[in-house]
Amino acid sequence: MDALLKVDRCTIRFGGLTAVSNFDMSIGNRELVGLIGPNGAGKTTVFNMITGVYQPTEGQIFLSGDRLNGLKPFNITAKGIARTFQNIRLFASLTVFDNVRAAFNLHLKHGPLHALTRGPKFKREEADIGAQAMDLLKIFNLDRFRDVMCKNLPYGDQRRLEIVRALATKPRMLLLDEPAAGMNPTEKGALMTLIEFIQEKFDISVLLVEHDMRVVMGICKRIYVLDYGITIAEGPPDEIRRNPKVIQAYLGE
Amino acid sequence: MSRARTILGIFLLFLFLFALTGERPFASHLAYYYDILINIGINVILAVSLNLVNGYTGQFSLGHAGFMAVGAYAAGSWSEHLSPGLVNFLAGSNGVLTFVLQPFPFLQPFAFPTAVADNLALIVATMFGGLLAALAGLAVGIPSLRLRGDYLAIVTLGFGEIIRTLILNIDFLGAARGMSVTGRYTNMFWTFGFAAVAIYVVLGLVNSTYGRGFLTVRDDEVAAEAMGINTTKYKVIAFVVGAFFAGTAGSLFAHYAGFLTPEGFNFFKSVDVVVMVILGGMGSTTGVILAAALLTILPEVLRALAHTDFVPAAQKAIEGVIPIHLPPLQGLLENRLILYSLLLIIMMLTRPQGLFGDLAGSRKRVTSSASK
Amino acid sequence: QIKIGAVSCISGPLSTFGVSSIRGARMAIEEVNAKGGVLGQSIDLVVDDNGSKAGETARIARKFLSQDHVVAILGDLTSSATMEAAPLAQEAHVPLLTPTATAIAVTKVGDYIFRSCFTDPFTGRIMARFAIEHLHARRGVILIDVKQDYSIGVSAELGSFYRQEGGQVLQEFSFSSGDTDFRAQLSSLKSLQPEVVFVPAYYTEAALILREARQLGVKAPFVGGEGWDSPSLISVAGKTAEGSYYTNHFSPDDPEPLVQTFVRAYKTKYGTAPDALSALWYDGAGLLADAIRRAGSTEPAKIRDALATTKNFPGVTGNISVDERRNASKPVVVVTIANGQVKMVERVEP
Amino acid sequence: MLEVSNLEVAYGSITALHSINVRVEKGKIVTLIGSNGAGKSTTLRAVSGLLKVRSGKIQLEGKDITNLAPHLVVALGITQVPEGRMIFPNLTVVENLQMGAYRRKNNGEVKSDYEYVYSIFPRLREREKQVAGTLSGGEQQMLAIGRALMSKPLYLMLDEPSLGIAPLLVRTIFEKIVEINRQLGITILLVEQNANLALEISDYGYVLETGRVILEDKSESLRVNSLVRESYLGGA
Amino acid sequence: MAQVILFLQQLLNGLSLGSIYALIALGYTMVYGVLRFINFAHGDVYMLGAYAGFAITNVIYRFVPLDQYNAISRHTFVPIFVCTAIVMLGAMIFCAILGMSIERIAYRPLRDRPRLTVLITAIGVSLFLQNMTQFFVGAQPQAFKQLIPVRAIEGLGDLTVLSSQAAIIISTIVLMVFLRLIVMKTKIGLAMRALSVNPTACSLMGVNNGLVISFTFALGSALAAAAGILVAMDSPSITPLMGNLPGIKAFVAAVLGGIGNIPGAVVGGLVIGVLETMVEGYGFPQLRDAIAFGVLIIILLYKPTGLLGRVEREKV
Ligand SMILES: Nc1ncnc2c1ncn2[C@@H]1O[C@H](COP(=O)(O)OP(=O)(O)OP(=O)(O)O)[C@@H](O)[C@H]1O
Ligand SMILES: Nc1ncnc2c1ncn2[C@@H]1O[C@H](COP(=O)(O)OP(=O)(O)OP(=O)(O)O)[C@@H](O)[C@H]1O
Ligand SMILES: [Mg+2]
Ligand SMILES: [Mg+2]
Repeated sequence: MDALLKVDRCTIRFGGLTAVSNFDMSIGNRELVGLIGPNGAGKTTVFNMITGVYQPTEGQIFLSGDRLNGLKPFNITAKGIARTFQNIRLFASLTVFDNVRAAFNLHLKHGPLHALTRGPKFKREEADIGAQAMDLLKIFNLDRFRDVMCKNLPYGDQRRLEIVRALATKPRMLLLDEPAAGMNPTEKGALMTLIEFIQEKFDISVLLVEHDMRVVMGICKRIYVLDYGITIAEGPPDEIRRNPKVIQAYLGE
Repeated sequence: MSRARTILGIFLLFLFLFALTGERPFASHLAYYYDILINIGINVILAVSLNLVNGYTGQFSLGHAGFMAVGAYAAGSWSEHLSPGLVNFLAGSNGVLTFVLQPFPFLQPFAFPTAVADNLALIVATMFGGLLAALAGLAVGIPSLRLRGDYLAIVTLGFGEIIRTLILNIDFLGAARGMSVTGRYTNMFWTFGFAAVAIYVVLGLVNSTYGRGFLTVRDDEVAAEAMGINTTKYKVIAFVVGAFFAGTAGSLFAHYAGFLTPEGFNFFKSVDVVVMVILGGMGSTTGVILAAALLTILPEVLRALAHTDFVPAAQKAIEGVIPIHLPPLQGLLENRLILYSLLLIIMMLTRPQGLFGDLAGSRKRVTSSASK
Repeated sequence: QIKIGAVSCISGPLSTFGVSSIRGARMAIEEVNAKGGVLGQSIDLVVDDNGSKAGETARIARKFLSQDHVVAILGDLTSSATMEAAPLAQEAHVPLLTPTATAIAVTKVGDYIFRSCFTDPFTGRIMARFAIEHLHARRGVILIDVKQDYSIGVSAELGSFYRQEGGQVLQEFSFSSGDTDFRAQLSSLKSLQPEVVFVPAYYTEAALILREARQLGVKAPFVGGEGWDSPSLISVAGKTAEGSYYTNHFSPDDPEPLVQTFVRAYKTKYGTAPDALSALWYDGAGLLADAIRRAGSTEPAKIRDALATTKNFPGVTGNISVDERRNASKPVVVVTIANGQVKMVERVEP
Repeated sequence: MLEVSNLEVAYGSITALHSINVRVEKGKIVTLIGSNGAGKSTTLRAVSGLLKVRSGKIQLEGKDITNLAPHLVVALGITQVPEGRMIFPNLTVVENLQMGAYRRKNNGEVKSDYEYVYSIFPRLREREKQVAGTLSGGEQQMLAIGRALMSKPLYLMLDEPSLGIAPLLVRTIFEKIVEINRQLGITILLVEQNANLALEISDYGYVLETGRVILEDKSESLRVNSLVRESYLGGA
Repeated sequence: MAQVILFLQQLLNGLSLGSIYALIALGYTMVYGVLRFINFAHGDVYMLGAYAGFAITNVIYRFVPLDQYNAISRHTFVPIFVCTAIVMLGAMIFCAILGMSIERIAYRPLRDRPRLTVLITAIGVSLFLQNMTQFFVGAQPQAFKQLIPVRAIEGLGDLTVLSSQAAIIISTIVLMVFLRLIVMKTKIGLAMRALSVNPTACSLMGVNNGLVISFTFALGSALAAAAGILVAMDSPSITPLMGNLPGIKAFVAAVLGGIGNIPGAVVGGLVIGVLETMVEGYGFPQLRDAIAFGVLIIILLYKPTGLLGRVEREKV
């Protein structure tokens, strides 16, 4: 199988601290993969390396064979990787609708001059983007908040809005960093269904970081486990659940 | 947007008619008010364009006067030195045009009437000034992108000072003696015309999917990059467009005042513009326009106040009641900056979100869920 | 009431000078009014502040012309600010008299523009000639305040005239008004061992330059222009001012009763001794009032004509005549500072 | 006893709490559960004095502490582990802990408390000199709790301590909460999304919904309450 | 040889000029470090410090004619020292109170607002202070009377260092160490640093934020007063606008060194001072500001958080 995303022996150090070492990962098309590990294991750091926020000290990253090292984050997003953040980072002064529309910027066919002349092409595209944004919001049942300032949304909805925004960049690979944090069990259940749904509907691969085992084990087909930056296990949920190393380092009991 | 465009159209038409009816007679009677209006126009251009950088894109620039200076001096020397040479080359007695037209003597009476020529000269000079300023904006924008907040502020401030110091040392531009610009072409039409264009460009840019990029850069650069937005490009564009309009404002000023000194574009001029942007409420164009007008008029109101007998009379009354001897308080008014600064403080304390700006207010950091 | 507009920099960076200037002008007009005014009317001096900002003087001039309907304009203080107003006054055919704008270009704007002070080249030439003839100093350096057009204007002519007369300008140093530390320039200057140091600048900086130069051991005499004239030069520079020279319009030790009365009256009114700016503006305002009286009319054109024919107006800065280029021609004195007092050294008739 | 009566709080024009009543008996663990935006954090913020109370009363052992400045509330022994952790990112881990002990004078005691905190969260000792802003999410949560313990509170209010914490550690943290409560006698007011765990360790619970208390009872009763099971325990 | 001496002399000149910037920059950086906003009025507090010192000195002169002392000797040491201390302390206390009041009245109500809002009030306060001072004491420069006999220090050969310059350089270093100790080693220093990133969390730790902020302003303003007097001793001409230029330069120095960083302010001040002096002494005097800023820009581009500023990699 040709991997969609391939992380090849990546290491990253911050000063003396090796946050992630020799990390290997490959994710195929339409795969839903989990990444778990204790706090500080390096999960978010892996996300940051993939999306270009940090450059790996060693190793390489590929998306369908294209090397991503050295690219700026926006280039990487343009190639088809989108993410959410562990600490919500919405555009605080924009409405819900505008947060989503802003993310369409990437695929815009018009430039500043069109924005100024406001010709038919511009109008058509703006309308089109608006419609697409509303469609996305509807899937997440956020359309009723269309004109609400995003910072006034309830917390759980903010998290979901981040996913909508990421989807608006039309990714092939979606990275979710603890999307269920701060949700109650009922909401978490709904989120699981939603993730599976968008994975199918948009035909994308998902890499999920999450501490709620019910969520991870429930929807991921394959799971990587990190501890102190080192991969200690990899495999389907059932194996992981029983892996003594994982139990000892992460799951407990 | 469409309603705004209609209003804009009507406004421009009005100005155009106004330009046609001729403003000289009007100007001579009410030259003072005319002057204030022109200055409002120029300040609106400055504030609205700086708002693109400071308000919408969230970059703290303190060097707007520098770009204005580039525009003013470039346009000024265009009109003084470059353009006459060019005109001479084209239309002088031995110029190209004369040579070409020689066989057709009947065409010669169709030379430009001066009114048209003046307006044309102004546009050309202003575009020239704007473009050079935009170039300066590019030169500052690109290297400064690595910097944030106060570091960016200091670099832009430094740029403004460098420009000023350079002008002080270029004899061609008159150094500290100043430079005269003979062609006083600026009129109401072009001043407000350019102001309208500046407003249209800034609003037009920002109110589109394309332009939302500016706002995302302001709100969260990391998230913006993650959404595929090239933050560098947006910052550079903001700088360049901002500088361009600052340059046009400079040119309009040069062709209005007719005299330029480097000191007119010092750090405090930049600060003045920043004050307009913040008082207007960053990211609110309406507010910024109003603030620009208000802050242009306010000193004049204070000036008028200094000429009334109100204060000495009040002082006499007070001293009549309470047996104290105050220094002549009229001086408080004569030094307009005392009252001006007080009013500035009071305005900020009572309307910290800006005159209209809901944005600046709502952008205050909340300890709520957003920081979870 | 006859309205005269006066514009100067009362606030902002140049307020140090602007405040003095307006005090002088006010005093002159008050004295005229106390004596019954001119043409049986009192004079109303409409004072406006340009905040030391570019562009403001032009607006004020427009206000004077279109709102206040003044018969003449007094000001501005600096040449660059005056240059903003001069074309407007010329266009409106209202005479403008600047008591302190020294740049040559100012009065070239048109026949309604006058000045009652020296021009920069004139001052520069007197300074150079004094150094050669009186101090026999042929190796000089010049310290220029690059922010002040006055300083640049004077030093240009000073340099070329000094060379022409056989002097040698070893180097030109520059600084900016507002600086308080000049040791970098002075250290280099000292190593050149000049015989004379020219400082065509304002007293605010000149005083500190004198102090620091003497502290660093610069021995050469200093020569300045009328920008030096202020009581605060001596109070700040103290002993280090001793033995320096500067050109001036008048000398406060002048026994001339006119001068003495002025100095006394000024002290009573404002609590400090007048500086050159006050004196010049006092004369400027007086000159305008006198021109109105001589014109016998408040018509601007007539006032202009009267101004143009001014002969030997007795001012505290000397007897002023207006030449054909509408510049003041009046005697210049070179003074020195000895024992904390200003003493006249030489008097040069125009 | 910490008692909140008829408390009403608003953010501008939005009323976030409509007259709620909460009692926290001394020595007990009391929990507030409820979905997003129910007003749990708002309640804690009001108690800490971070928000102006519109009406109602907050009393600590009979003393009125409504609208008291936050630092004075802390002085009376009520400490909060705020939502979003709010550690000081530019300070090191130790300095963050020092900040926790800001109002305390007895240095000997403070010293031994560092040891206590490190014994609960050994990871913090490993990262002692690291700048807190670069800690992982979970590490920051540990630091926030540790920092609050350093103030040696009588009442400790925890706002979603399990947020973003690995499962193994969640259990540890909850064990430690019980331990703190039992051993040090610190009264605890716990806000949690993980209602299961919260009700397991607490004595009494309140269910908040859109700014109102819709249910309150002993924790064991709430755990079997059908409404609670359906809405907050994931139907389990 | 003469060239070497000239170079050393210029270096000394640069250091003494730089110390002045550094001295003012310390107060800037201090306030910035805590509240993260540029206190534009700092330069004016510095100016008022000089005026307060001026007033106190004038009173002292009624009793002790300090200008009679030509040198510091065994006999003159005590009166000179005592008088200088009185002037210093008086001005510092005056400015500390002034600084706290400014913060109370003009900045505190805006504490939850974006920093740029406060920046504008700060500009307003700055203009207000300058012009009010001008209204009350006049725009003319006042001569600051001698406190310490200013004379060249002996035994340095052809190099000239004045006692006043030495005083400035030494004070700068002492104050830097003192401030650094306060900020890094004391409890209130810890609170200042904590407050700078999250005031809410800080108050939840039991810190009285208002008090800490007042303290910061008092300290910063007292520093400004000290700077004002030291500078006035060296160049004894004070005007209501004297704070403008050094204020901007000090701001630049603070940023160059890494704003918020105390040793950084000193390093930044010295770098700018030396740079300006060298540019002026050798070659391109007219371009002084341009070159100083040019180098500043180049340094910042190379090191975007200033010379000593910590590169804060944002954790995402
Ligand atoms: N910019 C940085 N500078 C220094 N250290 C860092 C930086 N970013 C991360 N680290 C360190 O790297 C390690 C991994 O952090 P990371 O955020 O990836 O953990 P995580 O697995 O996402 O944990 P959590 O589940 O708690 O979010 C942590 O120990 C953290 O302190
Ligand atoms: N700073 C704020 N400004 C305006 N409204 C706010 C603010 N903080 C909270 N709210 C609103 O107040 C209500 C209660 O919020 P609160 O944070 O107390 O909820 P919560 O129960 O803690 O929920 P969560 O589980 O999301 O933390 C919500 O409707 C929320 O949108
Ligand atoms: Mg993480
Ligand atoms: Mg909450």
